[in-house]
Amino acid sequence: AADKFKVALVLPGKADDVSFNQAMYRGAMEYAELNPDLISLKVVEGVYDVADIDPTLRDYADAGYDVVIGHGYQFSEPVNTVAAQYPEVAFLLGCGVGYQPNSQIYDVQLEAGGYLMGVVAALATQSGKVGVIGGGEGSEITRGHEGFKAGAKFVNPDIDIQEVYTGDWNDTTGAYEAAIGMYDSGVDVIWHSGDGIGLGVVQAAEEKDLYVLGNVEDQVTLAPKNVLSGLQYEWGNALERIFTSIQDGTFIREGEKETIMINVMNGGLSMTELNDVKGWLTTDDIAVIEDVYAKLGENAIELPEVP
Amino acid sequence: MSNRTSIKVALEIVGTVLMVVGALLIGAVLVVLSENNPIEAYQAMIAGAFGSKQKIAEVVVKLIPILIMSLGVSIAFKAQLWNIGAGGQFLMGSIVSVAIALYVPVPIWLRIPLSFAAAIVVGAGWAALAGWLKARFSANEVITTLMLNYIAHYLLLYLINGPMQDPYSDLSQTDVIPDGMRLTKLLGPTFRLHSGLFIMIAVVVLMIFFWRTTLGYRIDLTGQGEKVATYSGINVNRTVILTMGLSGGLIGLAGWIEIFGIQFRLLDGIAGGLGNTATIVALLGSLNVYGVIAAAIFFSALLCGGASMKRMTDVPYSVVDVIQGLIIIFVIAKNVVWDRCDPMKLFSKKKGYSQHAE
Amino acid sequence: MASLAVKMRGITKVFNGVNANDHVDFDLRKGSIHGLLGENGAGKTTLMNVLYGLYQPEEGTIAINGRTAEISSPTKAIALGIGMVHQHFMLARPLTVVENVMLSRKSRRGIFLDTKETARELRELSDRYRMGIDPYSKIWQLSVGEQQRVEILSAIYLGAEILILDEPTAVLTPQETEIFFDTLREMRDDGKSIILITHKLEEILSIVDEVTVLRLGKLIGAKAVDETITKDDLTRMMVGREVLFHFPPLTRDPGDIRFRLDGISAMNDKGLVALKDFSLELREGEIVGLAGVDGNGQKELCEVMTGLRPSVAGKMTLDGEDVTNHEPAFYIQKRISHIPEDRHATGLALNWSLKNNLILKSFARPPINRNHLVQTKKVEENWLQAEKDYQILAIDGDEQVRCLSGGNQQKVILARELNCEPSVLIANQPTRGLDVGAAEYVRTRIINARNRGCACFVVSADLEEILQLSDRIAVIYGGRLMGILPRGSDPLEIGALMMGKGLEEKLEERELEQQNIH
Amino acid sequence: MLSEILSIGFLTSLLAGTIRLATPILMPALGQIYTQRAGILNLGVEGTMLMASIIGFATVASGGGLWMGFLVGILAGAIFSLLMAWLSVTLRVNQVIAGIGMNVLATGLAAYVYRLLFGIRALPAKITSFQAVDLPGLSDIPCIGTVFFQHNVLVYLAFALVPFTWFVLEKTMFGLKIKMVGEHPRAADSKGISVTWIRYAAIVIGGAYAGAGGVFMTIAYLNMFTESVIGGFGYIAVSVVIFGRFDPYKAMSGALLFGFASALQVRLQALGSGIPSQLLLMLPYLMTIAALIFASKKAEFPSAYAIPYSRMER
Ligand SMILES: Nc1ncnc2c1ncn2[C@@H]1O[C@H](COP(=O)(O)OP(=O)(O)OP(=O)(O)O)[C@@H](O)[C@H]1O
Ligand SMILES: Nc1ncnc2c1ncn2[C@@H]1O[C@H](COP(=O)(O)OP(=O)(O)OP(=O)(O)O)[C@@H](O)[C@H]1O
Ligand SMILES: [Mg+2]
Ligand SMILES: [Mg+2]
Repeated sequence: AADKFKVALVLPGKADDVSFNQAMYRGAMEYAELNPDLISLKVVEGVYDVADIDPTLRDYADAGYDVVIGHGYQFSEPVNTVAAQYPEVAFLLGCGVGYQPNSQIYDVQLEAGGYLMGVVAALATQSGKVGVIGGGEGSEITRGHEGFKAGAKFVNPDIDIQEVYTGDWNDTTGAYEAAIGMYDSGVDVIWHSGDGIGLGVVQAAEEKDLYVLGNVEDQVTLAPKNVLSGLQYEWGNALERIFTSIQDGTFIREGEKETIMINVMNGGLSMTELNDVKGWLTTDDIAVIEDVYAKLGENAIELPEVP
Repeated sequence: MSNRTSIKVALEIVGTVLMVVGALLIGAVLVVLSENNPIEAYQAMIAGAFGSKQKIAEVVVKLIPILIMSLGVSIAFKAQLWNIGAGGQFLMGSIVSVAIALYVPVPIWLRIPLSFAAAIVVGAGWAALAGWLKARFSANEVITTLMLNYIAHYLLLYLINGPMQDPYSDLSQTDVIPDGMRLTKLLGPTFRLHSGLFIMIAVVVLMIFFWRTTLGYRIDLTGQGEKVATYSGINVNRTVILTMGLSGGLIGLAGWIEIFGIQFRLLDGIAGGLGNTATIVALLGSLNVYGVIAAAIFFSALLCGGASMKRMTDVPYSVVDVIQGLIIIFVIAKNVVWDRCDPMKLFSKKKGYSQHAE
Repeated sequence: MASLAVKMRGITKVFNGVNANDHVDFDLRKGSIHGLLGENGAGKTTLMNVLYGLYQPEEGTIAINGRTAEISSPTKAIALGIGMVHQHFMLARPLTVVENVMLSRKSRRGIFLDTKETARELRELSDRYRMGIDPYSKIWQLSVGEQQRVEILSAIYLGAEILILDEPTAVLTPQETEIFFDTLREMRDDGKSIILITHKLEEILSIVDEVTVLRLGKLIGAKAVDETITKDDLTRMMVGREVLFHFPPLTRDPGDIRFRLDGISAMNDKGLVALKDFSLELREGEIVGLAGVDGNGQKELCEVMTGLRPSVAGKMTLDGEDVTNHEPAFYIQKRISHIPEDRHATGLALNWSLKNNLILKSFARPPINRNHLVQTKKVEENWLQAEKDYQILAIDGDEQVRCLSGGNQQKVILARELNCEPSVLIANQPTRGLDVGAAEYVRTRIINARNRGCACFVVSADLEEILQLSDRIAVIYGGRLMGILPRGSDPLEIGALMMGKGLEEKLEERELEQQNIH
Repeated sequence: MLSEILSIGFLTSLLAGTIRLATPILMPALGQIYTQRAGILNLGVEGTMLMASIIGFATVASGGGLWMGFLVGILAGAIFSLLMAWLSVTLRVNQVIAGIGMNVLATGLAAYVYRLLFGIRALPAKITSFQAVDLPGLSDIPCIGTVFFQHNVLVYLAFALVPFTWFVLEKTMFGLKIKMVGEHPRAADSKGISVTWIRYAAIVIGGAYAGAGGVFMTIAYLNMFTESVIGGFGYIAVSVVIFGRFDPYKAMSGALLFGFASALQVRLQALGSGIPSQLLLMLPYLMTIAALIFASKKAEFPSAYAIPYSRMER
């Protein structure tokens, strides 16, 4: 049909980074498949060079795309400029700041997920030492890590938490080394906040035969004996909401719009099922987890604020 | 003579074109393998570089930092100093530009020249550091500049997550610099082309004269060998540091321009591939100002074209890198093959061995 | 004519358009020493490179010991029993003598090195020809003369029956040359055939059996060398004109002291003492020649005098002003010119154009440079002037010096160093490797400089040259001044001093003085 | 915190990590000793490693077996480096740009091949990598065991190559020829040694070692391929060679130093030393520079370093 939405998804990273990019890629693909006569999707990868973002967005707007998704906070500035010049095109911005009538920010409430992972880790650990490994510091990753610490502390206030940033989203090697280091020092459960690095952590867990908590994707198949659980992103429902608003014309409007979040409440952020091979979690532990999970679902938990 | 040179230039161009075509042909194979139509792909590429006023403006936008940086790099290379630290020097330049633009409590009109000068000085300092290490400890500059790249990168990461982080969000970036400071857009708001262009032109003009200046000669001579340079009354160590400084200064300047013209803030990924590109362009242009200009224009077009080919077709992003790599290799190969089977012979009657030695 | 070791016919080698060799015939009798003469660029090295398989000729045939041979590579040549000692040493300085030699031969231990055996054999051979080479010493530790011997040693070691020597004596002292020639004679008597390229005619006359002369790539002729032949005959064949061998002594007395060295000491690159309180004075309008065996501190001395090397003791004065240990630029300012020993690495920027090499030292100063810009027009004029005054042969001023013959390269340096009306000229081995024509030319120039009142200091390992030029002759040995002799002193006496005669006495004297002082 | 750092557990873990991280630098570095000794500066190592890492990995993933993959990786490295040889020896182009060009090419090619073979998938292709060899007795000696005897076989291979490389360079004709060609190509030529051949050989061997290092990353260190799997090891290796003055043992210490710094850096982060992560991340690079300064002494570069040779020029 002619009235199909032409959608362009611009990814800063690779569509298979097992993380931020991949989650959105999958979400968008699935959504496109579900609504074949609503949207036609074009994906471009590896637009990391900030100077290249502006022309990219512009290109698509010129080429008659109706929706352009800039998936990453580094798109904020370009989206704001370009959106202003193409008022009829809808721009979606992953995280980031600033808003235009025709732009909409979406984000993941990783602090919630992190909190949940913190709780699981703290309950599972036998040594009283847990760890969290991330790629680049900043935005939702930092929030996730804070959430993790809060969750762990909630279970056991004087738990020992180790934290490492590899400084590079894709430094699998560094993450592996970091994880090995943590495990060697007695940590027995690590949550990784995604990206190429996650893979390194999972591998380390497998080698040391200890637990790891995944992110973004259900990673249990990566290491069936060692992936205790993990988070899963579901951008589909965010997109759902956005596109309906686009269809019913409520998308483009003046004034402050609140960020469209995927979180535990709306099921955009879910916990993959527990795979406690070692049986470290007692039934009450599991009860606690369920409880926290539920509470997060009702937004009944006070989550840490990151300035 | 002039007529001979014009023939030579013509031949140069012909050769380059041939080589580029060759590279594109191989690239086409990959395009086909990935089930895409090479014709469309390359159309997209060309359109992406010259398709519209907008596109051409974008090529120039890219050209500004690339040209300035490769001219900077070529200064060091001329003295046989392998400064592969352009990326780092660029970052250092950008960092202080933003720092001053945001934090120094003086009126805006004063912050602009201040940051401008600071960017040059800091870029120069960062490179001169490597120069000093070489002069003082004979620490190989290939290593030091490389290491300094990494260090500058992590310094940036530190600043955008710590002291300089944007107070209004939790994002890893600084606040944007005030509107009043930004370089004016030359073709109106819908074009990014900014007045940095004039700085670039100024730099080019300077560089055209540079190799005729005392300093230019001194640097060139230092590159001819430590012994002959010293013999000619040059203080080699001092010149090494100075040369690196100049080189880094220009690169730092490029950093300033990018901040005030395009980026407006610090965040990861502002350097992009500029460092490597500058090195490549400088050498493709065989360190000669006009050569570098040509190479820089060519490369900016290539980058823009590649980017839009990535966007507008389903050709995998990787193919663009492959094509770039091929082009680089083919073109350097040309320079030699060309000289070897010297097509000039077709035109010049028997003459001595002057063009023999490279 | 049965026993020809080498028979080359109609050899033609073209280098982009230039006939380096133009239908050259060349015969080498078995068991003879054959001289090959010619100006710089005449084609001697090229011809020999062809014989050694380094270059492939466009035309011509080669027969070795009567059998025609296709010499496509040095390996082939070596197999045919041809050995070559190149004009510029072919030795890797960081490696040892054996390592350098071993390479040319299959190892007896297959892929592994057979260092021990080779070293032993080398030592034997070296003893046999009284060369005194330690196979295990690193090349950079050896004097030029020793390196020369290493080259010859390895050639013989590789079983060379035909030995090509390209300007072997250019770097040897008379004494060394004598020893070297004895060795050659012994080899000849062992039935080896030797080709000797040299620019020194005395040598041709003293040792060579036959001589072949090339000019501009063409064969001029070949003849047997006997009493009847004189230097002048050879010169005429070579250059096609007479050449001066005696230069006018200075007519007016030298002026007052220009440059004074006072107890100068200095280290060499390896940090060992190379100059031991060396004192000397140069007067304006005189030529002081410094005789001495290569590597006795001449290089260091010249470098100290031009700021390229610090002195650790003593003091230098120029027109009374203290000029000890300044930067090179300072001495250039003071118009102290320097013709360095190492033409290629120090004296010239090989990849630079002729024009620019002429202004190496002056591009920062007017008239070449006006308000920090080098004036291309001035540079061009400067070049044209030099080309005219010094008859530099080149296509144009933009040609790279790399492409010039050593002779022309030397002229470029000369032009540059003499143009600034120097007050002092320090010339280290100014004619090494140059043909008689070029050498004469350089020497005349130095004489002229002197006559214009310049204080000239000529360092040469070539005693002949010293005797021709010097108004006073200083002799150096082991970094010490052995004595100063007047013009026309007895060569033998000088030679003796060069070998260090009387050093002991001097040391004793010194001690006595010391005691007297206290 | 200091107490933790001094704890045996920390130190053993740290040293084990050091050795692990040194390996992918050491392998290519050893190879580059041949190459650079022959007078060729090959910055293309990074790309060579990347190509080998993907091709070797693909081999294993398609059921070729680990050793097969290792060999194929080595082969890939050797073949890719032929490009460098052709450019720098036959065409005599500037070696710096040739190297960088190769890296650009490899970056694209590797990613392209990976996509072509594995497509875009939810979870990355994964293989079972070389496992730590368990040396009965040795491996379970308390600390020593953990530090030295719980690595996979390729790690040992890499360190075994150190004396081997030394031996080849110092004790064989080939090694001597390489040195000669790097020092004085014209002399080598006139002694009947083919400069071209030796330089090709030296570059290809360097490529093979680099290949080994590259494939090590994907089938021994990690068990998957990512585009940034080499992450600068190639460049570091080149530095390490210069830093180690072209000597295998010094190069090894260089690699170990870098490995140590990297391993220390992550562990310090984990222990929550108040220092910001990004500053700790600088450590390896700062240490390298520091080491250069202390090891200050003119590195005796081969005289013909990075200079093309032609018999026809002087
Ligand atoms: N490598 C080369 N490339 C181009 N031309 C060359 C080369 N070598 C020699 N020629 C040409 O051959 C001619 C003879 O050179 P050759 O080296 O044989 O002179 P020569 O007799 O050895 O001089 P000299 O006495 O200075 O050694 C030169 O004038 C030059 O034109
Ligand atoms: N790269 C080159 N290209 C063209 N001609 C060359 C080249 N190198 C040397 N020649 C020619 O070879 C001839 C001899 O050169 P050569 O260096 O042997 O002179 P030379 O006097 O022997 O030098 P030296 O004094 O250093 O021994 C010269 O005429 C020069 O023109
Ligand atoms: Mg010669
Ligand atoms: Mg000569």
